Amino acid sequence: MKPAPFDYFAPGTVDEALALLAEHGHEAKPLAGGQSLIPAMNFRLARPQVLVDLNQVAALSYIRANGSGLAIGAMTRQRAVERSDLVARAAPLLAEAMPSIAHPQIRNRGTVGGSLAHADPSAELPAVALALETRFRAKSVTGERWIPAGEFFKGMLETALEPGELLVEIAIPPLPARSGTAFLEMARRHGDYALVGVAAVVTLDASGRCQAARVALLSVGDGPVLASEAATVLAGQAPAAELARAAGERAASRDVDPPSDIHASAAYRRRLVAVLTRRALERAFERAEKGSGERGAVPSDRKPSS
Amino acid sequence: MTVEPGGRVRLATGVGTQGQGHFTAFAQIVAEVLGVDVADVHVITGDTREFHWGTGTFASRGAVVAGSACQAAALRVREKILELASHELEASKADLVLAGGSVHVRGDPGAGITLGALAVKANPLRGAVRPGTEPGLEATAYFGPDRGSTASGVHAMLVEVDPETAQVEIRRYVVVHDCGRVINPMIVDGQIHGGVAHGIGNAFYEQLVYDEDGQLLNASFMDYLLPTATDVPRVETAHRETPSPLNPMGAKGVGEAGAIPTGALFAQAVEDALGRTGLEICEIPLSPSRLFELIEEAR
Amino acid sequence: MESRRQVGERVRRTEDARLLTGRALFVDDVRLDGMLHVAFLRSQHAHARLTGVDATAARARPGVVAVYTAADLGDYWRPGPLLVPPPPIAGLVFNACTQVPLAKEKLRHVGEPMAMVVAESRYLAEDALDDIVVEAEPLPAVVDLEAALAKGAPRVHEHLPSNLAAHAVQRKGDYARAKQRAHTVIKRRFRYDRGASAAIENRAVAAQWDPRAEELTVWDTTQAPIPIRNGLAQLLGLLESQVRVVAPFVGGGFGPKIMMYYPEEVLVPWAAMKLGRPVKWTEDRQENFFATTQERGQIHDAEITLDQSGKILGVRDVFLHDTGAYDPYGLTVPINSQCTLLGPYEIPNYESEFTAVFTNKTIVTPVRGAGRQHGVFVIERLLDFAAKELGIDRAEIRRRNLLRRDQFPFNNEILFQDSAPLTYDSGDYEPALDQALELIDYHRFVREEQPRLRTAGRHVGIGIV
Amino acid sequence: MVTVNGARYERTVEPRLLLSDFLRNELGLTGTHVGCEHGVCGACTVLLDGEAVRSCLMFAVQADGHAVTTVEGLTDGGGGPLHPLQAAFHEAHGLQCGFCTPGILMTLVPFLRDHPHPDEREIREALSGNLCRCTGYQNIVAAVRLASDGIPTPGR
Repeated sequence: MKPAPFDYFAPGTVDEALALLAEHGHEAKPLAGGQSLIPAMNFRLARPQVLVDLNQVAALSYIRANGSGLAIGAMTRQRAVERSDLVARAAPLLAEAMPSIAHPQIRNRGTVGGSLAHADPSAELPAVALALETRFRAKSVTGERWIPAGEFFKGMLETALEPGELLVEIAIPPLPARSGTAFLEMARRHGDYALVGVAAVVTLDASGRCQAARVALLSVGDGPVLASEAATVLAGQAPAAELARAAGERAASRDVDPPSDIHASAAYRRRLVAVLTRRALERAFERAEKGSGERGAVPSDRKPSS
Repeated sequence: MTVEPGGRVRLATGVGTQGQGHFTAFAQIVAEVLGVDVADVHVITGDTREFHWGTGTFASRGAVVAGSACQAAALRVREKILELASHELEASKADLVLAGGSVHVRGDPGAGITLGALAVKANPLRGAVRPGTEPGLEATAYFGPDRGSTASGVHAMLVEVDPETAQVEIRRYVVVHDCGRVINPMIVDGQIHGGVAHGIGNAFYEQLVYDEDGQLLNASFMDYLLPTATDVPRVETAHRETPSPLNPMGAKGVGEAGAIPTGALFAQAVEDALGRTGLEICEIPLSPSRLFELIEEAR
Repeated sequence: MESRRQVGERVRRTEDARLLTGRALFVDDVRLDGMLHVAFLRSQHAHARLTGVDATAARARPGVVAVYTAADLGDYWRPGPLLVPPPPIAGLVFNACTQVPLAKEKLRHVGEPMAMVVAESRYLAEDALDDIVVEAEPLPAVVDLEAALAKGAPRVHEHLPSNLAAHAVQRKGDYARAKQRAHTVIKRRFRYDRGASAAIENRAVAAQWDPRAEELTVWDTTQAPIPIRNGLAQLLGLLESQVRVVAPFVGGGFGPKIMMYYPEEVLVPWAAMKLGRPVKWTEDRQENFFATTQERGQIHDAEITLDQSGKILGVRDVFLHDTGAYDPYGLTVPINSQCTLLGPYEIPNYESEFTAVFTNKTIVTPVRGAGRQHGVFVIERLLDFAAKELGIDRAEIRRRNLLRRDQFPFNNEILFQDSAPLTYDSGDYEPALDQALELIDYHRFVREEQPRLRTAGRHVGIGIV
Repeated sequence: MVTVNGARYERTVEPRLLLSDFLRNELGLTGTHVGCEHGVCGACTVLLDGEAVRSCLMFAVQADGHAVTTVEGLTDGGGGPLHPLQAAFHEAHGLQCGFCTPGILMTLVPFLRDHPHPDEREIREALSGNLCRCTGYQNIVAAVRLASDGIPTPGR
């Protein structure tokens, strides 16, 4: 299981990287953390002729406040995001999801941009980005553009990025007041890809009713899925166990058409969507009510679900 | 086996080792017979130049077969030591004691002779071999029981099942085990922990999935799930020792025991947890998804 | 013996220091001057007629030293030996079909080797695999055990009338008569599937031929170096004293590292002698799933007959055993299932019939437990269902059937894998059951704890076998 | 140019050479073991600038200018006295075949640096990225508790 040969470049700046990608076109592939690409190369499932290693591009690795939102460089290590107090305060949903991503040895090399651009439907970050209405800054030799999360994921391992275009930054908008978030996934083993996962964001109005809700599901289709039907069940309602259950049932019956694979049947995934959505919403509502003013409470127990 | 002039003991056996602690377990057997420290017994396994005969390590036979052979060789060397020492110390064999790497007359530990010194004396270069005697403190022995010995045990388990997601969590796992004479309880415990983990893997995580074209669909560790540290409970072990009459060690072997009843135990405990009439688990491995289907079918 | 007691002590392991510090030698750590590396071209098909393997282009690739196909082996090509002849069971049908070093006309499972590339590095050897042109006509694969035995099923081994690898019946007492006195008969179908041994160390073989000393040294992750030495000496026409097989530290065996004369074990030493340079092959994880033997499924149709008190009068079991594409290891696994089903219980009347079936899958040989799991599952599940039907406690029905201390040695009469009647040398089963019941606090749990938890909506269960 | 266990090495290598193969075959540091080459078993875990990484999921060229620590580095070239964690594994029988042990040790060194007194759940989660087929993990957990809190193994 040794990778096929390739030409290797390790540019020091974004512009150098973009020039290389433009020059080699579809033969070239960017190398971020390598935690998904290199296994595929070792299995010889992926055989890029040219690798543009982004690990020397220091300018792409940062976590900055962006007003009261966040700006994270695409080459920021997942471990850095996991340890960042800034992220814990500004995006508790992202902070809570991090420990569910594989294992520390993977997160020490894996990057935020790498995971998002790889767009594995079972990965955690795409669903979290979708739930948080994250915006993606993409750059190429011809220019730069912002892509909203809803338009970034195009399908199984497919994104809106054009050949020669690089994801350079993600911007997470600030959480509105009286918001609560929760991340929950069911994996066979701690650190495995999830059978089903849920990233939920709820915002209450002054009277405590649900003003807005975004529930993103992972491992239920060929990309992260926004449970829009479930959101309609929540709109304007007062948080209650029965409400969370109804939203879960709606998400399971109407928002997803989950795949069957060797680990889980479609019927089992539907059941998990119903149960996990309910549990995540209960937790998110609880945090929104407790937070009431203070941005979504930092999750107390860092234990990822399993 | 050879006692070398330096006083250390060289022991070579035909079985190979794959982590079962043979270097230490066989050294314990020999050390006890010769009265030397375990660390002074240098064990060589799995090298056909060092020992010509033998079959191999499998079927939990290491301790039973190789262990008994090591003991037999050690007893023969001990006999040579006593023979030579009684001559050197002018004392009857019955009055001699082997301890601390030397031989001395009972009650007079100061005036002993080290095994190393005896080994030098036993070496013909320092004198012609007397007719009918053998050089060196060395012996080779073989052992093959005419039948296998039968180990036994009882496993018990507490599990909690989440009825909504069919996830199973093992609360407690108990093994009462009888593998005959235990050479090293620390190593036996380790064999049982590993066996139970292997059993749990086979019962609830691992499955080779072949499609109708004979293609193996999960030929990687991403999708062929070995149990990890968060999937295996603490295993509480208790040893019973019903010695086997078929070998001098009285040993019965333990390598595979932990992995054998786990599937049967899993099915019984999960059925008991769900307490649903009509739900019968007649297959292994299970998985949360398969268990969910069985629960739905039993409605 | 007044010397200090050592046996029975928790003595710390003398081998730990080398393992903990990275000094311990494993076969893949072997590095020799001029060492060449190997990659195998393996079948993508589970079942196919192999009509051509053209390695011309591969041989031309820079860094490739040699490429061997079955044709290049001459008379060195031969099926491996039958490792374990089956016991002399009356009426036994047994068809021995053993694996070959490199496939000739037929591919019988995914991963079966077709060509061996020897190059300056493993990377280059793997590159050269893509240069080899294979012509193969896929055939329908034999996968399902019952379909495999149906009339007209495709045959894994065309020289045999069917996919039947073996058929054996063993009896004790008279089951039919016992059934007539039955109070209760419980019949079920059981499917028990095993898996890969998946030792964290994959297999590996390294070999060096010393022309001056005329000695071959082979490093092998084998659990049986001596039989490997003996076989290689015979195959290569050498004295046993000229062949040294070393199993250094081995990273977990669990069974499949016994299965001897793997193609790689036979070809790497041969190539080292032919090329006059050291050669090493290290299996990668994906290869391990195809090329290293594993255990798999059995389907049991079993029936238990009991009296009113839950005492077993007899058991009848008919099962199918998946043996994979070849059966070099004989019937060790199914016979272990057949014998271990009797477990620690007194089963006066027993009738067990099995059929081993060839399928287009990786070869099945013993993996930790070696078929015992399947037998234990059948008897313990039958007892559980009997306990439910007769309203007897699960531990109690087991107690009533356990062999007593005074019944040893206990002769179960049917032949065991060592070709001798299955006899238990010694045992003391009931006290072990009582100790386990006490340790898991069985009675208090069933009486008090479980009802309390159930009312609290929690599903906690207990098991004892 | 890469520093491994404190020693500087300068080599020219093919870009596709995996870091695991570089350490084992180019530098002869065979204490790092390879079990799967797709980032799951953890046997190849080494430290890169003090953090645990899979050396089979990095190309050697990517380690240029960085510091790598392998199991041999815990006892300065394998000869010195055992590292306290190694001694605890010996005491608690935290290894059997030893093939996964180097990867587990290199995972635990930074983990114990960041969590000096972990509880059983934290230890088991930290270990969940390293597969072991022999021990069932129990004595590995005991070894970590012995190394961190001096809790002797529950010997009989």
